[in-house]
Amino acid sequence: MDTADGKRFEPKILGFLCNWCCYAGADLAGVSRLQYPPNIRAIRVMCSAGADPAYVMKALLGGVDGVFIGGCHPGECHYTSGNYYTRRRVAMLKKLMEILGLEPERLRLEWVSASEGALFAEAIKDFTEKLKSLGPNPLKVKKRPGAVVGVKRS
Amino acid sequence: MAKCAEVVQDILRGMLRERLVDEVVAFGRGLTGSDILPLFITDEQDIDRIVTTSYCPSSLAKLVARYGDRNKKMAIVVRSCDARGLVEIAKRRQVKPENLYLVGIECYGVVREKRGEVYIFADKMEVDGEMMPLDEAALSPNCRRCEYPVPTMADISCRIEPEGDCLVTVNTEKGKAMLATASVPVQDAPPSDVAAIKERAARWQEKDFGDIKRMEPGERLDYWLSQFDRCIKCYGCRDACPICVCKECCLEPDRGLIKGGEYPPETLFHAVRLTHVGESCVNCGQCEAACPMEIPVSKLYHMLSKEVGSIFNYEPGLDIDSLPPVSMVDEEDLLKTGVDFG
Amino acid sequence: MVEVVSPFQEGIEAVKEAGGGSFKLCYQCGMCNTACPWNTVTTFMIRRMVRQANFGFPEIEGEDVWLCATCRNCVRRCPRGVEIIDVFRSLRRIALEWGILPEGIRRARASLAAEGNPWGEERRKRADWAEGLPVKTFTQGTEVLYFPCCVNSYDPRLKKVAVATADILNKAGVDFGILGASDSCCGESIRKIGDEEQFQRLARENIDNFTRSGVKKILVSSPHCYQSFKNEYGQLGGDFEVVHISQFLARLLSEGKLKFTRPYNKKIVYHDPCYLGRHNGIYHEPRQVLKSIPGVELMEFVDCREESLCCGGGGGRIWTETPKGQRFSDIKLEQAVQMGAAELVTFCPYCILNFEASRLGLENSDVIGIKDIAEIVQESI
Amino acid sequence: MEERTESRVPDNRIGDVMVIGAGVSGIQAALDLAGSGFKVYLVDKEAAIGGKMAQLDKTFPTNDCSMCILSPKFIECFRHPNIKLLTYHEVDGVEGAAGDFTVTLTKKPRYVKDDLCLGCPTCVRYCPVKIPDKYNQNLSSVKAIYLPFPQAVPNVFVIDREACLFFQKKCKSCVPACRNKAIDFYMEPEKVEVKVGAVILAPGYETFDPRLRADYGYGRMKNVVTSLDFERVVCASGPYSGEILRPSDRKHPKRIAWLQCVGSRQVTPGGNSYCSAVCCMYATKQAILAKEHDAGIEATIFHNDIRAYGKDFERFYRRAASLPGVRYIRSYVTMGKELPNGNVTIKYSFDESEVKEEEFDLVVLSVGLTPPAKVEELAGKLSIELNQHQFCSTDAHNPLKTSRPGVFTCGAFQRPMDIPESVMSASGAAALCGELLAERRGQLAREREYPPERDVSGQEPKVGVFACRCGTNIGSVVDVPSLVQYASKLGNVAHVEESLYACSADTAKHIAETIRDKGINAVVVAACTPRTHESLFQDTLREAGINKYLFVMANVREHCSWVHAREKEMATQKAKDIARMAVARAAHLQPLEELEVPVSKRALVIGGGLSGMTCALSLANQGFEVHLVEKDSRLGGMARKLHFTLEGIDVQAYLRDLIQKVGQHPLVRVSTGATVIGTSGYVGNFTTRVMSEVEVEEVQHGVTIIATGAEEYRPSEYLYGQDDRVLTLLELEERIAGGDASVAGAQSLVMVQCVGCRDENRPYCSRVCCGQAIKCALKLKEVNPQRDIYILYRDMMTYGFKEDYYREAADREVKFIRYEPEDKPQVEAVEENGRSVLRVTVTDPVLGKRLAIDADMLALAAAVVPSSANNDISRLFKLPLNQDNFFLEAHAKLRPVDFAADGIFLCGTAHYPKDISEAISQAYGAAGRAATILSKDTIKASGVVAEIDKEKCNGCQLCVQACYFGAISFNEQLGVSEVNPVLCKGCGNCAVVCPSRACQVEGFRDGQVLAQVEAYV
Repeated sequence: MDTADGKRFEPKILGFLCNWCCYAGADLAGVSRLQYPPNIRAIRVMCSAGADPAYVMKALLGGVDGVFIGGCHPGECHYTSGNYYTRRRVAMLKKLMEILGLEPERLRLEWVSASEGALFAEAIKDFTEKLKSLGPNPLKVKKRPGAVVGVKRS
Repeated sequence: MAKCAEVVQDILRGMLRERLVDEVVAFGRGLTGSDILPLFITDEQDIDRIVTTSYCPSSLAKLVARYGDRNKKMAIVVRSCDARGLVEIAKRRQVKPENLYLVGIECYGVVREKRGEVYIFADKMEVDGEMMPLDEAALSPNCRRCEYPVPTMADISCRIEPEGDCLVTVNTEKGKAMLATASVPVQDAPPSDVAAIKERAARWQEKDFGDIKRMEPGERLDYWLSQFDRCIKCYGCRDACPICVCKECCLEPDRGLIKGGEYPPETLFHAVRLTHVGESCVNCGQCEAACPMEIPVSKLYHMLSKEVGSIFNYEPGLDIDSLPPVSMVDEEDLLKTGVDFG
Repeated sequence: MVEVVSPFQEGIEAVKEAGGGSFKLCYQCGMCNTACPWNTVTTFMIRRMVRQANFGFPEIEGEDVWLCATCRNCVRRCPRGVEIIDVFRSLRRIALEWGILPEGIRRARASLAAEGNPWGEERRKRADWAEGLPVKTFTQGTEVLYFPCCVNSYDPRLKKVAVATADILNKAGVDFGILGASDSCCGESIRKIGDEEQFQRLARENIDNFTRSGVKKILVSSPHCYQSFKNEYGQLGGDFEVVHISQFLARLLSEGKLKFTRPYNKKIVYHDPCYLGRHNGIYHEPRQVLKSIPGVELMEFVDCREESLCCGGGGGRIWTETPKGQRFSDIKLEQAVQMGAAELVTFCPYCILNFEASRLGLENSDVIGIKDIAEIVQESI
Repeated sequence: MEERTESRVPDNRIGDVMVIGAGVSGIQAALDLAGSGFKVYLVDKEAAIGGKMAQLDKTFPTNDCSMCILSPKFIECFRHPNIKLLTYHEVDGVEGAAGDFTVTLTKKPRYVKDDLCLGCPTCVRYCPVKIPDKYNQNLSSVKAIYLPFPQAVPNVFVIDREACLFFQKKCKSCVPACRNKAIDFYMEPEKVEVKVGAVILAPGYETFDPRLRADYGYGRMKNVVTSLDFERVVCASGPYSGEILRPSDRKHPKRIAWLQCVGSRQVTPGGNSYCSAVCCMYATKQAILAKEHDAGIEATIFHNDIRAYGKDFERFYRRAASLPGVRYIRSYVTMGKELPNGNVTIKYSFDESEVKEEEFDLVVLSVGLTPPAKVEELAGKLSIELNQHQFCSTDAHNPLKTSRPGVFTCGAFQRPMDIPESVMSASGAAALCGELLAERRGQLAREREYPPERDVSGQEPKVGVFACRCGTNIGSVVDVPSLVQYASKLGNVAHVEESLYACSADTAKHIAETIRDKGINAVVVAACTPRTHESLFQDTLREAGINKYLFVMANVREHCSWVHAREKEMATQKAKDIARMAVARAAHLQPLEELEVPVSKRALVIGGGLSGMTCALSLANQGFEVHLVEKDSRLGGMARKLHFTLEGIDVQAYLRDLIQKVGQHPLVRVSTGATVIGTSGYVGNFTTRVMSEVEVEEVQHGVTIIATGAEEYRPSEYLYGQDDRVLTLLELEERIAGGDASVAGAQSLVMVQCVGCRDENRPYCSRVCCGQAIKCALKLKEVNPQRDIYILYRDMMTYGFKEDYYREAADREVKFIRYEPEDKPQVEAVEENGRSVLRVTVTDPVLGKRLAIDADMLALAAAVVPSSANNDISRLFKLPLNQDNFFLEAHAKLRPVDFAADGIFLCGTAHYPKDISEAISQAYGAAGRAATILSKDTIKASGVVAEIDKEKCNGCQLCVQACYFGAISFNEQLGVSEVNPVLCKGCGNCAVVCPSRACQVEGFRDGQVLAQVEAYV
């Protein structure tokens, strides 16, 4: 999909990568020189559970086209169960997005272990493609009436 | 309807008298006699101010959590949404369930506006003693969607019959003890037939949620943005919400999440509320009732909680032992391998 | 459908008994194939032949078994130390047992058996080259036996080398003699042909002859004679001091017994004979001799010393026909011409035979000369 | 800097251990020893530490930048208070005995005073003399006064006496250029004497000089280079700045050939009979690198067996082989000619049918590894013996022990080996020193001192941004100058600059100075991954006197330049975004405190096989308590099935001895028939529940060692399980050892290699089977030389000195037949002349025929497969497994026995298949690494822990149940939850469930993460 200004639409992806698995997997993708689209900006979190819904929503409502959360495979969480929490939260967030009118596909959770550089590259490639087909985050183009700066609440 | 109130009052009075509880919390008439207010009663004499009308403006759950002394034993007159709210905040350790004695009143809805003394029944309503067909439009939207008229989570539940009789069901051991203090004999009621209410709830849920769901995603987004655009960040929804029990809310301007001093607030304001109550909304409707800008927030939260509940097989407020589903994991999680829950 | 075969124990044993047992070491790296000069002109899969030997079905019926010129380039490079020449020697031995052999070799064998030389020449004429020269017959007490090689003894072109050698030795005052008709071929090449019995017979004859005559020190013109006398006769009881003419000349020069009086103003290129170089490690002395000749401008082939391309004459190839286009000597001579060498010089009669033949094949055979270094030395002293 | 002042302090020349040779293994040994309470002298004859690894561009199979992973170690050595670097020193002799050695050395004159030289290159400009640059393999030049290489440690210049004009014509051009007056032409060699208790020899290796075999054309043909030359060619800091050019005309070669086994696997004069063990992989790496530099390059690797026998090597090889334009051709070659245009022709055996001559633009000789230069002299000075290959002669049972007690060896001086093995052996040698000197531990060592921490509270953020080019790793893709320009305009940024290697010692020093000088209070380094380099830069912050947590790494290499190599513009944009996000985060950082926690001085070793026992015993000998847990009822593991080794060790006798020593050691407690059922805690303080038949016991321990071993694959192919005559190699060995009649009577025996591995299911080589097959074959031949033995293989993995046994087996007429994976041998049971035989048919690629062999017995080289317990252990201890289900170490190259989780170590076949001597080496390695923790009384816990704001907590306790580690408890009195920072692992799960956001993880506070999000949005 192309945007109005004639440039090819390049989705903006924010990543929350768990330090132990997915961040390491992304490192491995680098070490292995596996090429993938340059659309993701990663934030390293100690555990995928650290991808707080508030952060995710902040990004999505701020116009980021997709949020990627990468965690350890079930049973491999460095903290035992953080990824299970993540999975539950992501399920809730997807519902929330759907209700608000944001495509739930804009939020993606993947399990990527430290040895799965190829999987990481593949996941980003795939997610980028998916987001390209979805088009830009509508919130990016929606103009909201300017907020009124009011009196500060005491 | 006096008979009903009398039975309830009688039980409460007995409990207070027998020192089974230190305090009674219920809606009742204010000192002027016309307003219906939440009351914290420690004096037996005040018991007769208690009413069981279907117009009760705020959530007792929230009040108990905020103003009650959690170490005191309290009898609380609750509708099911109040009771469910209390169950949810009990999970969040804001009340001690062992100190709560819940006197449930079967509730088929409250009216949006006060029109004298109103009693709602499954299929009819009584306004100032006059029985008439139920005008669903008069009901609060959340009540129309409510599928829990019977407060089964309370220790006892009282059913008000159109004829004014009050039938009591004992739900717990604690309930038995509570009834033992009553001076009038109370008979055990046959179970209520809630099929009609479930049908009504389904119909209204389908309508309220369906209206939204049927929109194209973009349309839906526009709809909500236009709703949120009216927000004046009065925090009314939050303040009224029984689930919002934080000492210091993270949506306050100095907490870094939401910029201070501007309205409408960024959409994140609503999103964060959603993520916080989405797993536990008991559809009490307090938020929407509190909203001066008539943003249909209750519909939003209820809708999300139904969706979330359907994933995790979780119904807020019914079972005190099951934790909010997004703040816990259980054995079954360990067996699932995919990235999607389910 | 590929052919199915079983390892054939008798075949394996036969090759082992014939002396080719080192095939077992081969790890099939293919180095031999790439090192072999044959593979620059045709296809010669040495590795496969070694492998066939390994499983007891040596390939002896085709021509390939006779191709190997025993130049030793493969052996030199074989990382596993497979004595590939010995493998071929053993294969040929088996072939001979079965009576399979090329015509030229058949003739050489017959001649060796009858006359002690492979060229079909008469034994009694063996010393004819020295007729009229001051060359005495070796007797008890003579210091050095000069053994000119069958080629130098009979071949009209190569006789000059024997003559030149005798001339030099005389000028240097060396006490030497020849045994003449009682000499037999050293047997080096017939051994490479796989005719171990004939080699042993020739060797014994020579050893007996030498011993009888009281020979202690043998001077040879041919690296092939050098090879057999020095490295092979010992096992048969022949213990002599063997000196190649290149070594001998180098020593004479360093001892001052030989002095050059005439400059030899030519660009010359030296060809390392396989049996002098790769087989016996003599690279230095020939060059030392050449460099000491005034006027000589010595050039080197790109592939020199260990890398030297074989003339194609070893391993009995000297007795067989090599089709045009497959002659290494042609390639090498061409290189020499292109380098602008006036003469290609060397120290081996086989090489000279081959290079002379190649020279005649040139469009203009005068562009380059072929010389044994002894001839140059003779001219310059 | 304070290091300089330190070096002026007179050194009393008494230490615990001297490590001779400061390559990667020497450095690792020194760091492990220094980290476990010993004072170390690290000696190198060169002017800088680093050895050969410093010359490498990338390392296989991860293609990690060699300098990037090595130079942090340089700095660590340089900064370590217990390591004294003696560079440019030659050892003259070692007197005395174990525990009390006197080493005499000569300090060679640098002609530059190391206490005055600042490492600035001013002098260079004034020097008129150019000399070939050894570091760049003489492919470029340096001046006669030079720094060995850009990241050199110590960062001190040196003068080449041979070339310097002062010594010929009294030229003094450089002298006035040096402001610090560091140049001194009148320096004389100095005698130095050092007393130590133990010596570790790590002199490394030399590369084979291909001039010794003229047939390779090296030195004669311009475009024939060695592999080490090529390393420099591809390296960004190399002679051509990372462009692949060829020497003759500096043009880009398109057709590059690699010739394997140059100087290796050959008994011919000048060559070495052993396999150099690393060349197949480095050639593969170089081919991949060449393709990365220029996708149009055609890479051809001429070989005979690709020895991809190590961890993840097979995948690496497959990856290379699948690249377009990459060919692996199984043929040794002969050089053809050098053409006038500089191209070289190569003759190779093609397809068994002809010899092809092909033209190449550049030829790389994969030169082998040889013993270090002047090795005999070295051996003489140290009175140690050398083996037949002139490598170090080691104890048959312990590859780390030399012939002289108290002198240990590690690295490639043992035998040709790769980097991880060198590192393992280094830690192992450290463990042996620890055993010898257990009582001296801690007596000479001292703590590192840092300048006091500057209080930055209340200050406006002043962020310093340091952008690394990482040679060409980042710089060739990301426009670093534009990144710098961009970063300088970001809010709160006080300083920006770029460097070629941010991790080099001089840059680190410079960063520290800049932080100090400019009052920077938060630092962003835009470079590589924090997972490898964060701690290095954090240390730099401490050096600079600010809290180490005021640091953010912007990963613009692994996450950017390496993965977006073809989209330079987009990659630059991404790098800017990443930097912006990092700066935003940095501006919100706060200093954090680290808690000091006591260390339980006990190790838990899981697995009582050879590795586990060796490790346990070494730790016990070092004075630490050990609890050894074995799930079987007996100790010994897989080794119980082994009876002899290629080198002739009696395994059972050795095992009996080991079991006895373990059993009798007062500090070792053994639980057999026991499994681990639960574990908790953290480095220094683990609690593990061990269940045995009699009880469930709680073990308190400071470190955990995973030595759970591996298993033998149970074949389903080749009639195994259907016909009694089909065995695995291990079963064969047991039968040989047991004098089994069926084996004794077998006249014909076939072995099939690679059964169950190197296939799609298990794309790895089991490493030990080729040696195992040869070992059995030799044993069988020893008993009956007449019997026929056939080994059906794919690539003979007889790496290192094992190659000699391969040849010996061939010499004993064991027949080797290579098969292709797509045409596997077929086996059927048939009657032949009334005799029942196993008929094995296999295509011989050279013969082009199928061979039918009638065998009395068939032995299968069944794969070594990961232990079935791995999944459980992995889950229990939260340890990652690799794709093949072996445990995944922290870093394939530099931390081969560590896990990413602190305090847990790995050894033996749980890591990857390995033979006995390798397992022993790694077991000592794990012991050496574990000792670095057990030797400490306390360790610091990370500052990244949760904190709960009492004012905001509403006591909902969702965090309490969300914390898996029990780190949060509810304070009834205050009605709030509280974090025990010692137990907290900083995962942040509590913070996310907290509706009030009263709970926050330090370093990941809302403001900090949201700043990053906002910076991107």
